[in-house]
Amino acid sequence: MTQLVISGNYAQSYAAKLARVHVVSAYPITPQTAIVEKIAEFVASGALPAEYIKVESEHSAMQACISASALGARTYTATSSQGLLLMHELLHWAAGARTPVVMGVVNRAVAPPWSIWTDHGDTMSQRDTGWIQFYGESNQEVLDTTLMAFRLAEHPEVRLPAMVTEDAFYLSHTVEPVDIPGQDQVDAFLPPRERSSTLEVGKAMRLGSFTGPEHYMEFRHKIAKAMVRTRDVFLEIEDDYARITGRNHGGLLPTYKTDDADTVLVTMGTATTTARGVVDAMRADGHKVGLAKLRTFRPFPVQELRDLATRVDRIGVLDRSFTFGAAGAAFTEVAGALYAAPHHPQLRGFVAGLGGRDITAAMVREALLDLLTRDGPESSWVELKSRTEAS
Amino acid sequence: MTQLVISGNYAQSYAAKLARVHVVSAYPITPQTAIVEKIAEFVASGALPAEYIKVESEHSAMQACISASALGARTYTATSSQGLLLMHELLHWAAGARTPVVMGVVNRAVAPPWSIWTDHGDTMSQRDTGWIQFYGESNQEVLDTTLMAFRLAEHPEVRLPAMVTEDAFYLSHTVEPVDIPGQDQVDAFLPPRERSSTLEVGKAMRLGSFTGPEHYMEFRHKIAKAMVRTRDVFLEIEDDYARITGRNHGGLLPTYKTDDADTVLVTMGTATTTARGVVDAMRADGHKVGLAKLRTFRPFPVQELRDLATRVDRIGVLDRSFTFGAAGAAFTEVAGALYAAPHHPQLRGFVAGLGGRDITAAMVREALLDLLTRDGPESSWVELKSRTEAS
Amino acid sequence: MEEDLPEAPIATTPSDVNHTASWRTFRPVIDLKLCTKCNVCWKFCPDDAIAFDGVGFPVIRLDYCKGCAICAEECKPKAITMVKED
Amino acid sequence: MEEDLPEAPIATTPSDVNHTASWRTFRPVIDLKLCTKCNVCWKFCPDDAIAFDGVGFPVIRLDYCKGCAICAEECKPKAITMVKED
Amino acid sequence: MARLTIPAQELMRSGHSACPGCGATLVMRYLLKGLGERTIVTVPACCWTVIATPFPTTALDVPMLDCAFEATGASISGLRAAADQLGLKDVTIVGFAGDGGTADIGLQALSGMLERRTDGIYLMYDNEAYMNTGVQRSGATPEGAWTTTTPVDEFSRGKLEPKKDIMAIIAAHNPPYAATVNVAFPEDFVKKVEKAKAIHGPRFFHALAPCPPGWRYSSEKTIEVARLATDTNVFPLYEIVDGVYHITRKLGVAKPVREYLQTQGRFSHLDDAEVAKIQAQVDARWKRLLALEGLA
Amino acid sequence: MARLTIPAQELMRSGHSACPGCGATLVMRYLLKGLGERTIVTVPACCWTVIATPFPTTALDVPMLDCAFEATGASISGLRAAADQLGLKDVTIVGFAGDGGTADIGLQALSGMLERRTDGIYLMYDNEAYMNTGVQRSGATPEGAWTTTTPVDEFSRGKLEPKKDIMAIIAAHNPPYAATVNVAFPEDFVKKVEKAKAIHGPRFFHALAPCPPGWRYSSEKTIEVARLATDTNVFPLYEIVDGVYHITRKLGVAKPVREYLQTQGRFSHLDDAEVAKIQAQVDARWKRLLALEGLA
Amino acid sequence: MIEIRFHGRGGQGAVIASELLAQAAFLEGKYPQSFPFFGVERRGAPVTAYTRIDDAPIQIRTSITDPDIVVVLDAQLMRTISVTAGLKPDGLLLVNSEKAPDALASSFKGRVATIDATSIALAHGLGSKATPIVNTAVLGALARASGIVTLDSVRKAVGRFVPAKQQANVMAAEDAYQHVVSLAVVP
Amino acid sequence: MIEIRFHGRGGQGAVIASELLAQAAFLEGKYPQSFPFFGVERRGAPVTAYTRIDDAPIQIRTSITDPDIVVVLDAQLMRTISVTAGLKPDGLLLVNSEKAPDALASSFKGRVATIDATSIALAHGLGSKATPIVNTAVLGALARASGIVTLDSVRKAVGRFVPAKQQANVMAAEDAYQHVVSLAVVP
Ligand SMILES: Cc1ncc(C[n+]2csc(CCOP(=O)(O)OP(=O)(O)O)c2C)c(N)n1
Ligand SMILES: Cc1ncc(C[n+]2csc(CCOP(=O)(O)OP(=O)(O)O)c2C)c(N)n1
Ligand code: SF4
Ligand code: SF4
Ligand code: SF4
Ligand code: SF4
Ligand code: SF4
Ligand code: SF4
Ligand SMILES: [Mg+2]
Ligand SMILES: [Mg+2]
Repeated sequence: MTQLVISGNYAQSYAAKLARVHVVSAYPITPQTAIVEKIAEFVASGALPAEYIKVESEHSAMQACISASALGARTYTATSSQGLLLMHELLHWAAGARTPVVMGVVNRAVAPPWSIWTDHGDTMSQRDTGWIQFYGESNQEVLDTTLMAFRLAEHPEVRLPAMVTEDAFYLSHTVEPVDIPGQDQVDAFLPPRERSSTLEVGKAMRLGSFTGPEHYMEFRHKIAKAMVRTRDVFLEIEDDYARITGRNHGGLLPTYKTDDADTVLVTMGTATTTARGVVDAMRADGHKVGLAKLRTFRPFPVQELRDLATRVDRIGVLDRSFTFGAAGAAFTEVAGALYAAPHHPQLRGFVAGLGGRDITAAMVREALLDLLTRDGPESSWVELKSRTEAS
Repeated sequence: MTQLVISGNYAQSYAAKLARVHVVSAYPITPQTAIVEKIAEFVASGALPAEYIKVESEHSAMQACISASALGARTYTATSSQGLLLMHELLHWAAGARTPVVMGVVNRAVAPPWSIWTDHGDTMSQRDTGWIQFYGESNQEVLDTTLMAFRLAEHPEVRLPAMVTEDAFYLSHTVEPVDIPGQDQVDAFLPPRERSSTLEVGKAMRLGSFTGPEHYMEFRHKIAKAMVRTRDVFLEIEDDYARITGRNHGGLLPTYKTDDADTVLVTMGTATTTARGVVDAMRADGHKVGLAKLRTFRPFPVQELRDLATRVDRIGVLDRSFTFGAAGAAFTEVAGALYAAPHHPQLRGFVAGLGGRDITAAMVREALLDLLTRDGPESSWVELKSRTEAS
Repeated sequence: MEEDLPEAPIATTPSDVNHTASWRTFRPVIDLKLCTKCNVCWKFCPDDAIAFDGVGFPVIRLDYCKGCAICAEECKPKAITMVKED
Repeated sequence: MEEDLPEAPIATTPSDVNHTASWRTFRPVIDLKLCTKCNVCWKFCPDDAIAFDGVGFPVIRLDYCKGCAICAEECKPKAITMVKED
Repeated sequence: MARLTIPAQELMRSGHSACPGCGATLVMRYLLKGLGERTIVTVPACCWTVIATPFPTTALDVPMLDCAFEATGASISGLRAAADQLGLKDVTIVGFAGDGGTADIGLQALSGMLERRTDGIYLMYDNEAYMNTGVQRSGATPEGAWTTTTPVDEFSRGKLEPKKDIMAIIAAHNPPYAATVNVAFPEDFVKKVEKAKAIHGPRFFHALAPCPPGWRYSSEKTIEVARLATDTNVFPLYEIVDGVYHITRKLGVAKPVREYLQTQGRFSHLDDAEVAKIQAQVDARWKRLLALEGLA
Repeated sequence: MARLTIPAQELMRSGHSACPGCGATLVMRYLLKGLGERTIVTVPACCWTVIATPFPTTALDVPMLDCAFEATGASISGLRAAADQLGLKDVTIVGFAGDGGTADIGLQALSGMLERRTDGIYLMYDNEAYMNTGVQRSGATPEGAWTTTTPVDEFSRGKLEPKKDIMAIIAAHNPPYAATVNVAFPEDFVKKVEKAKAIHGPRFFHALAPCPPGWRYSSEKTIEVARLATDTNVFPLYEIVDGVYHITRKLGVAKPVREYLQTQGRFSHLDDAEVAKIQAQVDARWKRLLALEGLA
Repeated sequence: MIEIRFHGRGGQGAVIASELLAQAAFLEGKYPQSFPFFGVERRGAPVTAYTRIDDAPIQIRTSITDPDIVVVLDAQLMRTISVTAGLKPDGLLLVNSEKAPDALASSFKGRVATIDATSIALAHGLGSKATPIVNTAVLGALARASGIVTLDSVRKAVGRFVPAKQQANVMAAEDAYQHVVSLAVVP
Repeated sequence: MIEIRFHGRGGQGAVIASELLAQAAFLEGKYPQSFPFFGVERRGAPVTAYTRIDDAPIQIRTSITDPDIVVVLDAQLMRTISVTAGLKPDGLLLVNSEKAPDALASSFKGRVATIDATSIALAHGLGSKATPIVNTAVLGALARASGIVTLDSVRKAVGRFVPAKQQANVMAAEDAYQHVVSLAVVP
């Protein structure tokens, strides 16, 4: 293990290298470029004996990964925003073909207007594609989770693609200290991929196929079940990772100071860090506030949220994206998950930080205070000229 | 007005013709092909003096529509499944650029395995793109709604793209009687498009643009607000349509026998028709059951659902798609919408009919009975070998 | 049923379990007297529905022949005739 | 603020409201005595930062010149020199 | 038993779902005869996704990977990279796609594969329209042909625009090997495949695959129609090896194009002037091909 | 005031966001001089999306429509159809895209536009890499060039593969007009644009656009580098009118390619053998171009 | 409500037959619904299509599993496909065959009718010997055998909606209706 | 926690400076965080970068609006950009300029320091006259003027993480630290 001060992007590149990926296929897009540039360097210097397929679009990047994975290779790609959207059909494909591709995504706002800054609109709109989704809060978490993602995705009970996201600039271009596990540690944690459900040379086997109403639904149900199993498999894997590296990032819905909290803010990505500081500060003022981080959005931590809901009176959900004609996706899904819970805390949605707008401590504090003391709208946009009801 | 026995696909083609579209750009995909083949015929015979741009992919089809719309043309396209997924980036684009493209979508399952049969996975995974979404139940509704969609999309307070969907084969290839309004009626209902927010030759104006964190969020908020206004604007438009043609399909969440119902099934698309028959039959047996149809999924009829929830004890949601790692999208969103409602009926999700599996009267009846009498799982898959909890 | 399916949609049953005989309206019948064993019919059959007997004469695999009549059309000595199925 | 924005993201303000003078480290200075009015500097300026005075001599529009020095490089009679800004 | 002029081994099984008389089926059959067992085939959406038969059956005796309609070139690159990394160096990776999937929606992925010099074979079987979806025009549909999206009516006389010249596009990428093949000439077909198999880098085949329902002729005419395509110079047979053109079938005098056109219902609306125009285009293309052969 | 050799009207404004010495900026400037006011420009993701300045400003005095990175060709077709339907027949529609947006991710949409014979102009400005994202290799990056994804290290000597020949690909589509242009030759550039403007159907320009940070030379050298590209035959100037090639600048003897390469840091690692190889390739391509000119 | 299932092979016009029946019913003021089952629809491959006819708008959108009537456009299909699967015991089986109803190898115990639609079609120049287009003749026979639509409605529907050879098709339907239908109840 | 904002122009190395500062702080056992503000990052265009340094892991991920220290790599920027916006009154402004601190046209009332980093950079062969690469020299001066990191840490960070000319860069940092820094508190 060594410690380096590196960016979230490099955390991704190092993870891919440590995972000994066979095939990388990627296309450049700001702010993801440093990930693949670093991988290109690793390959050029011989540090990573992988094949880096330089494709002509993200669509092809994902197809190349799927096809390589179908034959049994460990594959990695990285993208962002428009590139991710262009992959959309293939994202569905990777899940349907049960190819455990791992992908780093830098969360960036969607055009038009063009924006290279962060928000979660790009990955949120992939929430229906069958990918496991991890949202990163720090460069360390990005690196660790990417390594775990390979093992999870390839797990025989899972066999699903997984993405690990990081907020544009707030992680992708922010350097901070990161523990890099040793190759021996990683090798112990992440064995070579098992070649199950892959093509075999010389055999009559068609992966993909064509089917009428008689089988399709069952194949979908298998994915649904695999995604359900993902939760427990991941918890096991994280334990194992902790055993080897000493680090555990707290499962699907890590919480902070929620044990005695009456009010909890649900966050994703880097806003969590800032919010943690706010929680500390507000605790100092005597407010019993806490934090729960949606580390995974797929599988959605329904059980964890329900457990949380039994203990608190008020929950705020901070969304860094918005679904037009509905509300923030995290807000809607938290509400949906808690509907069947025995206890119904007050629930409020806050939309903030779109297109790279800072989510400041003041904003988070204001949202929490609002939640604590006022009767605001069910869902509101934070820090527009004027707050407006929007759903 | 004339009456014709035609397919859902032809209902789309006739609507596009009656709307006097300027530009059609589309790419073939089963089961959408008849829509564009018919339009090709209309253009070839001179019945529709539009330009039909024969593109090399759906991605280009949508870009061509967006660009034509940006200059002020009335544009139409149609697609299905993989073609829709391939448009994903451009779907976001159309909303962000505020180009009121209208699109017919034939709902078809997503590969792999390849399937040409219906389910809602394709359009559901576009629920975050900013498009207005109508789900059709009959060929008549498809035709009428497509005409309304043009007026709604182009409405100065809306200016958003809209899709009108129809279930593969159950509508697309099913012929049934349809009233075709007269051209004069349609002209009275749907005036030529106003050229606002469009490019003007000879002027310095850039549509799309590039923006930092200072403006992006506000542009998104404008879309959010427009989508909120969509609801009322649509109700007005539907009234107007009814005035001219005598037909009103009942707004965003048409209900059937819900006034005194204690149990309501929420449906989408063609399953509604079968369910309506089941409701009649079960009423005959003395069950107070009713039906609510999610005619729009975007905007999501939150208010209508809350109103409904005040009156009933049990709500079932029939999803024809499934979000892996969560639940049926309609189920989750209904739950999310009702969380803040004062009254919380029991809520259960049923996933059925994926990949073209028939949603039979027996299945609907079974689901309703289950809801009425048993304590089943929160979310279940109907008519697999064995029902299984899946979220 | 679901339990019998593989985890991923991988098909492994050779397609010749599917008999396509019912697609056919006409059946090729070979007049061995005219046949020169030139193999042309075999070469051009899109359904791989022609095999050879022990002495090199072509044999129609009637479970698969779809009756396209290419073999009859391409057979130089006109050794193949298409006969209506009943 | 939101109210001031158009409904769609349409930009209509000509870009010359943006002054790019601060990008520059060196400034082109023209020695009119050497200048032949050949217009080459104007032709090759990527920032459209060269205009003409009443008699046809080039004038650097210093609000926009980014100091790339193409004009100086391409001026045949070497009438333009790049001078450090301070 | 007479000597077979093409390999006996069948890697394509009977029981597949092609229409009777399907040319595309023969293309697969001959291709696999040339390539042999250690082959992986990747196939995008096209008639062949259906021909290969529904789950749980498969018509090939080698692995087949379905890929997205527009991504065959990328799928080849991915398979190649994986094969190399997993120690399967001797495997031939081949993409098998229709004309729509190649010349239209998959052109970019193909171009990418050629540009990055992937060691794999791409074959486009050309039935000159989107057949799997029911005969819509593709970029490879010839000028004048009726399809469902290029109807024959007052404002339309079939497809307006000339057929996209995929071989010229491929040649522009300068691959080590590219060739046209035709189901009416199986020996030439298999020979070219065997030749290509021995070469490394990106290789391309343009295979003519007549389609009875799409071209509107009756199924027994598949070989005749295909043969006429070459013998009228509509579809010349040639190779391009490292940029050098070589015509592999040259007739003293080509037959008139009319003979080819009149075999097919899709051309039945064409009048004499239209046929003459097509003849002139075919002549011009042939002349250019001869000139290109001369360039060597 | 001396007579201007190119039109005085400026439709590109100052205050844009290009790097000092940016060649791509000159490409836009000359293009619009040739096309005039009744023009609509559509631009995918590329340096020009940034150069055109952030909201609420715009650097063009004509309408500009942003389009998706991969869809310029389709955007042109959409604008053309709308213009025709709305009675704006006299407007010129032009797509303006980078080499990555054209030769890689946008190739398919471009090919589609050419195939369906859209009446519009497509210009590819070629800075030979993905510059807006910070110098990654594109299909149009020349062999040997350093980029951030083709590093120079033990297992890598810059880009391995030859530059994609976009003009050959375009020529394969047989458009009525295609030409190469170079910012070092503005008169030739504008003349070709004016010529193209008068033609109908799909037209294409390949414009060389040197990029100081991406090619690693200092900003004042843009014109010199560009001129050398043509004068060493690395980037010949020619037109293809209805399939007929015509070289518009022929030197008695071309300068050695080394003179061009050594102006740029991206080639600084090349050894003599590598330079000689590039020289041989340039010579071969030039020879072929002469031969194509001869084909007429 | 009456539910009809058509069996044919790709190219014979089963889908069109089901649609024409719907058109004919509509002309009589009924509410029809017709749809194909889309499988691998290849020329020659087995094809199924459905029609529902009712006096009120149809409240069901599913496949037909228990038809009242089964129409077989090609008797050969009966060798490989169980065409009478689900057919109601009191239903009707109509087969295009030159044989008499009781000579058919069918285990169906209800009403069986046959019509030599192939000969009629060929007599009227519809299709080729290899692929006669028998759908309109079969429809004429169906009108007679089932009474669900009148011959007149069939005539009108065929005349208006058949894409080509309207006259010949109408005559084929009439022929089938008037002369050749043979009915029998298998004991 | 100390927050530092760097102002420079594309090509001068402001982003690298902010990262090197983070590396130096890390070598001292501190928790650093550094990030650029990405606008239109073009050569010559104004660029901003940030560094935070704390003794504990940093609990904030936002831009820096009220820095403790502002570092200006190019004094010319001060003509168009308000570099001291938000700078804490008791903060430090360090400018690359040959002028003395009190000769700077700045309205900032706190501590001001200047360093002629351009001359130092050129003396060590870093960059060209048109674009001298001044970041390492500025960093040496910052170490001295602020005391937030030691010269030794700067040396190590520069030596390890500068992509080229490590030796010259280290020497430039030392030069700036030891000889040329001039401090003054503007009254
Ligand atoms: C993205 C996408 N668009 C459209 C389709 C529908 N589609 C499937 S096959 C096909 C036609 C393929 O044509 P071609 O490649 O020429 O092969 P052919 O069917 O003619 O054999 C189409 C349009 C699809 N599967 N995916
Ligand atoms: C689908 C998609 N992928 C990637 C990007 C990121 N991107 C924006 S501009 C650009 C580079 C463009 O290169 P080129 O077309 O050569 O133009 P240049 O920047 O060199 O002027 C890239 C990769 C994007 N906007 N959209
Ligand atoms: S083609 Fe005719 S002659 Fe030749 S082997 Fe076949 S049947 Fe015999
Ligand atoms: S008729 Fe066709 S399918 Fe049958 S054997 Fe002859 S060629 Fe083969
Ligand atoms: S290039 Fe030189 S000589 Fe020519 S106009 Fe400019 S300054 Fe004068
Ligand atoms: S230095 Fe560059 S930007 Fe300035 S005037 Fe000269 S050419 Fe134009
Ligand atoms: S439609 Fe044509 S290409 Fe497709 S299977 Fe049938 S004959 Fe073959
Ligand atoms: S990176 Fe190159 S092409 Fe882009 S603006 Fe700068 S100089 Fe121009
Ligand atoms: Mg085809
Ligand atoms: Mg470029």
